[in-house]
Order: sequence, then structure tokens, then C-alpha cells
Amino acid sequence: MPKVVLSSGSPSLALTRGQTEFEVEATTFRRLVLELDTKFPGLGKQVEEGMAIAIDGEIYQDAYHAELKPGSEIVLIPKIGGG
Amino acid sequence: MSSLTYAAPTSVDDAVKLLAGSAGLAKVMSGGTDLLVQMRAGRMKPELIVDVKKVPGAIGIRQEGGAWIIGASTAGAEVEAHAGLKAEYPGVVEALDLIGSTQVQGRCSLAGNLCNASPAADSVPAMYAAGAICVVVGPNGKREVPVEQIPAGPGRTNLAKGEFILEIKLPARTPRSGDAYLRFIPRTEMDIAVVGCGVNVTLDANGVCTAARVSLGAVAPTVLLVPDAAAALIGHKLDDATLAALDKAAQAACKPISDKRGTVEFRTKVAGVLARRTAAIAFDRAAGKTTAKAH
Amino acid sequence: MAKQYVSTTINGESAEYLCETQQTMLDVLRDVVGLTGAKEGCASGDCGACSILVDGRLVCSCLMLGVEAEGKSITTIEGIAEGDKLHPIQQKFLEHAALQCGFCTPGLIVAAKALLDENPNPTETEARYWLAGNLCRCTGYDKVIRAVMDAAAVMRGEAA
Amino acid sequence: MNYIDSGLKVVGTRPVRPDGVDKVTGRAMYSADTRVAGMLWAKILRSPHPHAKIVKIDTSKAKALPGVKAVVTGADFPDIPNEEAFVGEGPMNFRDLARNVMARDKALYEGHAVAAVAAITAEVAEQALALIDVTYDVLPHVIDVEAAMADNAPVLHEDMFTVGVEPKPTKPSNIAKVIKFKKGDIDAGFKDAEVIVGGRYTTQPVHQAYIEPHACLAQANADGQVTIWASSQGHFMIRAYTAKLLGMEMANIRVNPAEIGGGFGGKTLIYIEPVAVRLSQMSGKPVKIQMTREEVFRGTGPTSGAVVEVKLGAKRDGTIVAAQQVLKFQAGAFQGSPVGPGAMCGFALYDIPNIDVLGYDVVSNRPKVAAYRAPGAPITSFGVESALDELSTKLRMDPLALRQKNAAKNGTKTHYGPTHANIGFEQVLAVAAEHPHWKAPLKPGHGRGLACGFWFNIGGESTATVHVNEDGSVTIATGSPDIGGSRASMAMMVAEVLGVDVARVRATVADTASIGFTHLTGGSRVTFATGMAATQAAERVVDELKKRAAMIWEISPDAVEWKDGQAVPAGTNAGAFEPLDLAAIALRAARTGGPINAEISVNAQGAGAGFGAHICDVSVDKETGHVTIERYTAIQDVGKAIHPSYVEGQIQGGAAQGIGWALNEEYIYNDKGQMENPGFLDYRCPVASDLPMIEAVLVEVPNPRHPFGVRGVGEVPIIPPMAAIANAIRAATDVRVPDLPMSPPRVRAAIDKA
Repeated sequence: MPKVVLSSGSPSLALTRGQTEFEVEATTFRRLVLELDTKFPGLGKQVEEGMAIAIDGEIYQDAYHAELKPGSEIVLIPKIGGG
Repeated sequence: MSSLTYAAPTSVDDAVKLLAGSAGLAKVMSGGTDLLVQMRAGRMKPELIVDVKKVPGAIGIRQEGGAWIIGASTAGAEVEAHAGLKAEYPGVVEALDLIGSTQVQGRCSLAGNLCNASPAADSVPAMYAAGAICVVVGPNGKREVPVEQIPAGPGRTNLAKGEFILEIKLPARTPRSGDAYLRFIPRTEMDIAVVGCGVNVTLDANGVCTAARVSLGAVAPTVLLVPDAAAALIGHKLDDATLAALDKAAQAACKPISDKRGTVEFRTKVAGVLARRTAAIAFDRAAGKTTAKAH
Repeated sequence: MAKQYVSTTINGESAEYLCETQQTMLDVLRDVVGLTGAKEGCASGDCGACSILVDGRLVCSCLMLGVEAEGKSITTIEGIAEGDKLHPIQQKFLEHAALQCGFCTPGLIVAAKALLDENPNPTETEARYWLAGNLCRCTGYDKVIRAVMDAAAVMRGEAA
Repeated sequence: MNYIDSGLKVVGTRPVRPDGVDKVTGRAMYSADTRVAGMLWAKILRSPHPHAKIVKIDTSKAKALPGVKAVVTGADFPDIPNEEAFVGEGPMNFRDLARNVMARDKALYEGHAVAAVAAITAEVAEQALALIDVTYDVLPHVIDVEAAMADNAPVLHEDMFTVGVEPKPTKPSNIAKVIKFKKGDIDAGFKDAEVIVGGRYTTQPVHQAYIEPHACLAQANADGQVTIWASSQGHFMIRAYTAKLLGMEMANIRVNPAEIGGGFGGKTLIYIEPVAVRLSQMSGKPVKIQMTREEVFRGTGPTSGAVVEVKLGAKRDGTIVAAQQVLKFQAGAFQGSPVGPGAMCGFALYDIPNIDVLGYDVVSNRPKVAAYRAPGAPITSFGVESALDELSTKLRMDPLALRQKNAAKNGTKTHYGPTHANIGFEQVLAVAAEHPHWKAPLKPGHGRGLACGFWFNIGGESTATVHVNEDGSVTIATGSPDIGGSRASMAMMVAEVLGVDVARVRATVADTASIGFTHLTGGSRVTFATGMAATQAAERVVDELKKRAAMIWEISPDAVEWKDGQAVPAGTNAGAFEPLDLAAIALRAARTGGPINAEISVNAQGAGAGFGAHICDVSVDKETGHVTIERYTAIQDVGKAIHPSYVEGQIQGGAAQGIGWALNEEYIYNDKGQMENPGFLDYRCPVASDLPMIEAVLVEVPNPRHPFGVRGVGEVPIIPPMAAIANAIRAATDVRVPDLPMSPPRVRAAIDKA
């Protein structure tokens, strides 16, 4: 199963009750968001509205279709804008 | 809908009549580079603008018995282009040339810079140092006033209602004389002087200073003439001791404020630095060593 | 009070207009005459985006009253090209990519023309000081200066 | 398809941009240049107080003035609930945005809009402003970021409680958010370190200072439909935000993108459009708003000023083993400083095992910050790259070698999560090491500094259309405002795919009703993301052209190849036919199925990160503290330069803005909390005579996730200059100036102190 990793300082920790690593049954970004919400209510919404994810190192923003492999490491990070 | 009137008289009398006759605030306009900005910012609400550029004498440069007579409204760019004047009073010409951008040079004038009465005006310390005389016209006719008697305080002059400056006179040059003006700004252009310094000297055959006038800008409510700084030069060559005395005298004369352009401490120190550097150029010019631009 | 009647020459054509006394030449060009090539970046003479030529002399049109144009000859960016033939400065700005947003470009081109009319062979330093009154926030001036120097060479007949 | 190694004919050349002639002849229409018949002029009344309760606003006298057609205050706009909403451009607190556009109960900074008037002339509107009677209850204000964090500081928002701390605070605070990033074990790291350096660095808010002030023209019709003409970094953003703030349907708002006179991030949000629309709705006439330069400085967003504390621990051989940062960022009157990217970018350049970053997002009585080129990164990197210079001095190690030793490479895991892939930092440093500037002997009295920068770059949503016209020429349109030559690069990529001369491809920017949604021109995303859409649209057109040729030749489309702008039979057994070019196929478009065009929308992923290294030589007048930039070289991995001249231009312009940030630009406040330098006279942007030529060195490490290898280039170049110059000053004077701007009084004071 893909593994979700939070930076030990991430604001999401409040929702994960301090858990910095956990596995999620998901094959896409979309599924991940839904799974996160069932596992930790509010986290999915937080990710969807304010965060991007890095799948095996690569950053995805607003990309439901992005695929997760069984061994994928998913890191939740703040969304990135720019000038 | 606007209550503002504009007039461009073609004689001194008409100009004076308009200025003296106006009930509300009447402003003389030469280049307008300060006036229009102040109006736009709402700091100045004149009822009458008298554009004096069409008044005979207000524009142009001529020489009478060695003395230079500069139409007080002559644009900086025109003054800058006058080789004869520049050769004898490079300090005054370069100081005027430092005002604003090339665009502003197309409009700005000695009278405007002087009567805007900013202590940081670039051409004013140079005119102080040069011993310039202002030809003032008004309801009581013509009078000649030393330039340092014109500014009364920030934004204020000693000109009476109806008066304006028609011409600026620079005295005939004596041998072995030279002037210079330097200012300090944070950038290389487009800034208001944080400190300005004008020096005008006459040397004897041995390079000893026999006469000097030193002025400082932006270190007091008005541009300062600094007799102690001049005294530090007179009777001396420009050696290290003289420079040190000059630096000290210049710093001692400063009564600056701290503002967005500089602190009291910085302005005072830089006044000393500029006095030394400006004097060096003025001495070289008096000794005929350089004709190079000071900046 | 009533508007002022002004008779002048703009880009070689005689022109007449009515303006408020306090309207600047920039306001008049943009809002009365309808020439919007001169831009307002500051309205205080600090950015040069409104640069025009008055009897061949470079000025900020925001620092001049519309009524002062009486009897004068005004040149704006719209009058720099000859018909559909670009001025060498305009051509070199394009070739050197000396513009990004292009907002300061009209002022820079008018100012550069004034420079090269007066000094056909400026040094880089002379060009930089002459153009110091024209703020550009996009280019860092590098390509602008190269375009002006190159245009000068072309106008001197030294380059294509 | 990927074109990187396909023998490019157009990409990499330097054609004249399609919009060039309009811009050198004064014909290009910017925001303030649009005029319509019967147009009213509007002016905005702004608070003279940095912090005040708005007790009452009496507009009756203003309304009575002849020529005044409408007056609005906060009460004339919907009150938006305090929640992050998701509209088009992404998450945004629209309550804050609404209250920034027009204050409601409180004025939170000097220059905060409190009312607006539309009248027959600008002068009448000005007169009317003076007749609006606002009763303020002036409150204590706070400007400085650390003062705003203090317990006894005046609180701006009674309903703001610090997010990111446990337990949840019960007392309101000016600290909107605390963010943390941790990697490894920071204490162990510093224990392991043999050399430790640290420093406290400060930066001042600086404004993007685009030369074009904000302006717009809005026309509201009786049927509820609204048309807006405005320049911005995203006309879809204007539509989305205006709709949200006025409770309108997007379909009822059409935004026409005017040419934009610079943005640099500052035009990624709105200030005046909803006000103009409201005034137009109330007056029934078109309404124009044009900010003055003073309003731009007082009323729109600069980027944050900040305090940056940095601590680095290293081995004697230069290996950095621990890095710590505390960032205190000013957000202005509403939360949302770029402290997030600030916390990510500073250490992203280096492979460091133990990292700890703590960031604060702090409100104070200043204009709400807006994005500015690589938001947050220049601030954090000023601290980190200055501290690295201290470290190299302490280690007696070449500063470039120190960076090479610790440089992030592919596979380096960042402290905020992602793992670097396809990056070119090592290549950039290698080019720097070999560059003549780095090797040149120093002139007497000069000092040389080096600093580096990193930016993520982003992709996102873009739409592009490609039309083959009846004569075979090509017209393309995108939804990306062209802020620096993107029409040229779009046309070039499409010409490359179609195999035609770029002069036959004309690019335009389409309005919100004429093309699909396209995200902001920002984050250095346009050439990457919109370029991807344009490339794919061109590819679809090529497929269509092959189909049409196949139909004409009566063979299978698979038997047709597209070569150098022509359809040709694929091999001999496909049959022998004369090649068909675009014109020949377009001529038969009707007979073969109708017009030939394609529209592609993408949400581009895989934006390649950018790295840069800047080398700077300075001389310092020790008596006046005046710093002169003597030589400047900016080296950057640009992926692939589509139009090298505009890539160089981005780098030169970014470096110049960084130089201004370093030396003279700052917001200066008096003790009343009012800005003292709201104009180009005393807000000192670099002028032409302040700068040398800026050599831009393009390093091309292609981004494999883009058909042409593009990376964003616009953000990175503003990151290194402040530290590069500080390090150069240190080299020239042995004095470290830790506070920006390094203006003459500051530099002279630092020299006197030493």
C-alpha cells in the first residue's frame, strides 16, 4: 500500500493525531483524498483545498488522475504559487 | 469648473501687474517641474499661474563686462550647452545639470530651483559659493539681491508680493579662480541631494587660497554659506591639514534632521567628506589643472 | 472658468484643442487629443514613461501644462516612425528584445531619439545617464542600452 | 511527443515578437488606454490612519455634488463569510480579499480603501472624496513584525487565533500561522558539527514597482452582464474574484485582457475591479478607475519584510550537517505571507541531513502583501546564502567549492518532502566555476560575492487553440496574459510542430469568453504549461492535416507523414503523391470536413525546478557607504530557452530588481504608521546609470516532462542578488551588512562600527 508521510512539523498533524506515517489503500490522488477523509476527517479537504502532494518525489497540484503505485511514498506539502 | 488662471505675459510690467494684482495665491512658473508636482499632490492650490518664460530677459545667457547674466528661467539643458559659461563657472552649470532627469533638464531653471526654496536644491549651494546676485523685479522696480538672501526657510522666500527673479548674475571671473559642486545621493541619478556642497576659490601664483566661499545643502532648513569652512581654506594650500580643518568646519556647521533620505549622523559625516572632495576639484580648476566633469 | 484654446503642432500636423488650465500635457495628449502612447507611470517626473519632445527638447509631458503647447511643436511616440517605416531605434528595440511588458518603451524610445539627435555617438555611460530618467522594471536596461547603441551605429551608417 | 533532440528549426532562434511593433509605436493598449463613450471616472478614498475603527461614513455631501453619479462604501458590497473558498485560481480567503478591496468595520493600514466615487470627470471625483465624512476611532497600530508578535501588541483581528500550535490558542494573536519543517535530528546534527555559524538578517518590504499603475474600465448592463477591460496576470482570476466578491455568476462577467505593464506577481489579485463594477451598476454608466503611483505604493501589496535567523553547522571539510532557520514574515493587514515557500526554498539547494525550519506568518498595519517573483525565496535565501558566506570564510574554503560540496542533486530528499529529480544545480555551479568572471582577478578595492537560488516552478491549468486559416496561415490563442514575450514563444513552439515559418503563426491572448480557463501568468508557468497546451493543440492539428491529406489522396491516414510543414506519403507503397502543405490542405478544408483547428486544455504537471548562481563584483566608497555594482553575471538552468533573448531578459530583469532590493528599495514609515516614500523619487528603483551590463548565462538541462524541455525561468533570478551583493561588500570591506537595504547610511554605519 502507498505510504503517506507528513513532515514532523506539518499543520496536518493536528488531524492525524500526531501520526507522521501511515498507509492508505489508494491508486490515485482522488482515491487518496477520499481515503484520507475517512481515516482522518477533514484531512482530505485540507489536502484538496490547500495542499499539493509529492508522489515518489514529484509534486502534483490538483491532479486527481495522478497514479499511486503500491510502494509509492506520498508527502503532503503546502500548495505552491508564484509571482 | 477649475478656478485656475494661466497667463504668459510678454513684458516685465505685465508680469508684475498680474502677480501683484492677484487676490488669491499667484505662482510664478519657469519650468514648473516643482510647481506642477506640488499642485498634483494638492500641496499647492494657486489661483493664478504666471508663466514668465516669454518675458524679455527671462531666457538666455549673455556677458556684460566679464559678468555673466543668465535669464533666470533658462532651461538647464540650454545652460549646460553654453561652453563659455561652463568654462568659467563649471560648478554652477554642473549643479544645475544635476537637477532631475534629462527630461527635467528640458524645463528646470535656476530661479525655479532657488524659489522652490528647498534646502536640498542642487544649483543653490553652487550659486551661494559663486556669489551670485539675483536681479529681482517687482512693483517697486528692479533690485539686486545676493542669492543667499532669497531663501527664508523650507518652501519660503524673502521675495515680496508681485516680485520675481528675472536674471541671475555671476561676477566676472578673476584669474586663478574655480568652482565646483558635489552632492551625495543613494543612487547615481534621480535622487534629491542627501548633502550638497559648493566651493568657489581664488588662488595666488603659488596655489595659496586668497578667497573662498563654501556652501552646504540639505544640512539645515536653508542652504548654508559656511564662513568657517572658507576661513579654513583662505591663506592655505590644499594640504592634508587644510582638508582636515575644512572637514571639521563643514561638519560643525551642520544642523541637519533625520529623515527618509539620511540620518543626522550620516549627513554630518558626509558633509565633511563632500567639502574635501569639492574643494579638491575647485582648487584643481582654479589652478587650471582640470576641465573634467566633477561627476 | 472657461477652457483654454490651444493651437499647436503635434507630430508634424497642426492641431487645436480646448483644455482645462490645470491639465498637464500628458492629460491633454491622452484624454483630449486621444494619443495614448505616452504613459502615466508616476505623474511626478520620476519615471519618464510620458516623455515627449517639445521643439525638439526632451521633457516629461506630466510636468508641462497643456496650455504651454501654444505655438510649439510636439513630438510623441506616435510621431517617431515615418509612415510605416520604423525609426532605427524602434527597429533595434525589436531586434534586441529590449522590451518585455513594453509600458516604458514609448518613453525610452522618445528619450533615446533625443539623445541620438544631440549626440550621435554616445558612450555606454552617456547613454545610461541620459536615460536615467526612464524607469524600466522588466529588462534591467541591458538590452535597452544595447539597442540604443546599435541604433546609434546604424544612424551613423556604421552598421545594418 | 518530445522534440528536445529532434533538430529544432524555430525553437532557440530569436524572431521579433508578434506584438512588438504595437509596443514600439505606442499603439499597444494598456489598462488605462481604453476609453468608451459616456465613461465616468472613479476615485477611491483611503484611510489616513494605519489602524482605526470606522464608526460612520457620511457620503451625503459627496452625493450632492453636481457631476457625481455614484458613491460606494463597504456596505454596498456583500459581506463574505470567513472561510477559505476554492474558486478557479485556488484557495483564497475571500472575506479578507473583500475587506482589502473595501474596508468594512476597520481600516487596517494607511491607504486602505474606505469609499469610492464615480463622477463625470476625475477632478469632480477628487472634489467629492473631500466631501465624504468618515468618523474614525483611531486605534494603536503596529508596523514592525516582531513588535506585532509581542504579547501586548495591538491585535488587528479579534477572530484570528494562531494556526499550527497545540493546544489551540484561546487568545487572538497577530501570528496567523506557525509552520514547521523538520528533517533528521537537528540537535544531533549540531552536536556532530565542528564549525557553527549563525546570524540574524532582516529584509524590508519591497514593491514590485511595475511601471503601469493598476487601472480598469467596467461596464455593467441592466441585464446583469458585465464587461471589464483590465490588465492583470490573469483575466480569469479577475473574473473569478470579481464574481465571488459581488455574488455574481462568472458567465455574466467578460474580462478583456489589456496589455499588461509589468506585474512580477503584484497583479495576481484584484483591488479595483469590483469597485468599478459596483459603481457602474449603481450609475448605469461605464466606470474607469486609474490608480495614482502613490495609491499603488500605499494601497497595493509589496512583498514581506522579514526577520531571518540562520544557524549552520558543518564539518571542517565543509560538509554541512545541520541547518536551522527561524522566519518571521510580515503578511500585511491580512494573513498570507509567503513564509511557506520561504521555509521550503532556503535549504532546498543543499543536501543536508538535519534541518529544522520554523516560520511565522504575522499580520501588522501595512498593506496586505502580494506575490513578488519567487515569493519568499529571496528573503530566506538572503539569510542562508549570507550565512554560507560566513561559513566559507570561517572554513577558509572557496564559497563556490563549499556550495559544490553540499549541492542538492537528483535523488536528494528535501526537508519539505519531495525528492529532487531532473535538476541542474551541479551543472550551474560547474559553469560558474569555469566562467571568466569567477576566474578574473579582482580590481583593487573591489569585492566579489557569490550566491545561489532555487524555485520550484509550477504547471497548472492552461488552454490554447490553434487555427489553420483558409490560406494556410496559422492563428493561435491562449488564455495567458503576455507579460514578457510569451506570444513569441507560443508561436515558436507551434511553428516548430507544424514545420512552418514562425512569421506565418500569429499569437493572441483571448478574453474569458473566447477560450477555456487558464490559470495566472505567474510562478513561471506560462511557457511550460500554456506552451504544453499549445504544443498539443498543434499536434492535434497535424493529425487532422494528415487525415485531410489522406482523404485527398484516398489512402489511409497511417500512410501519411507530416514533414517540414507538408503531408507526404509514408514510404513508397503508400503511393506517389505531390506533397500537400497547409495552404493546399486548407484550400480543401470544406470538402474534407470543414475548418481545421484544435483547442487543448491541460493541467500541466512536472514543472522542472530552477537553480541559479549569481556572481557580483562591487566597489564600496568607505566614506559615504555608496556601493557600485561593477560587474554582474547570472547563471541559470533554464531547461530549454524557446526564445533566448526573452529568457536572458527575464534573468537580467530579475537580477536588476534584486539589486534594487539589496541596495535602496524599502518602505519607510513614520511613527504615525504612514508611508513616507510612496513615489519613485524616494522609493529608489535602480535607474540605467546604477547598473552595469548583466551577463545572463543560459545553462540548458532539459526538463523531460515538457515537449521542448522547458523550465520556468522568471522567478529564480531575483533570489540570489541580495546575498551576492552582501557577500561582495563583505569581501570588499570585511564588514557584514545583515540588514536590507544596504543603503549608504547603513553601510557607512556598519563600516564605522567595525
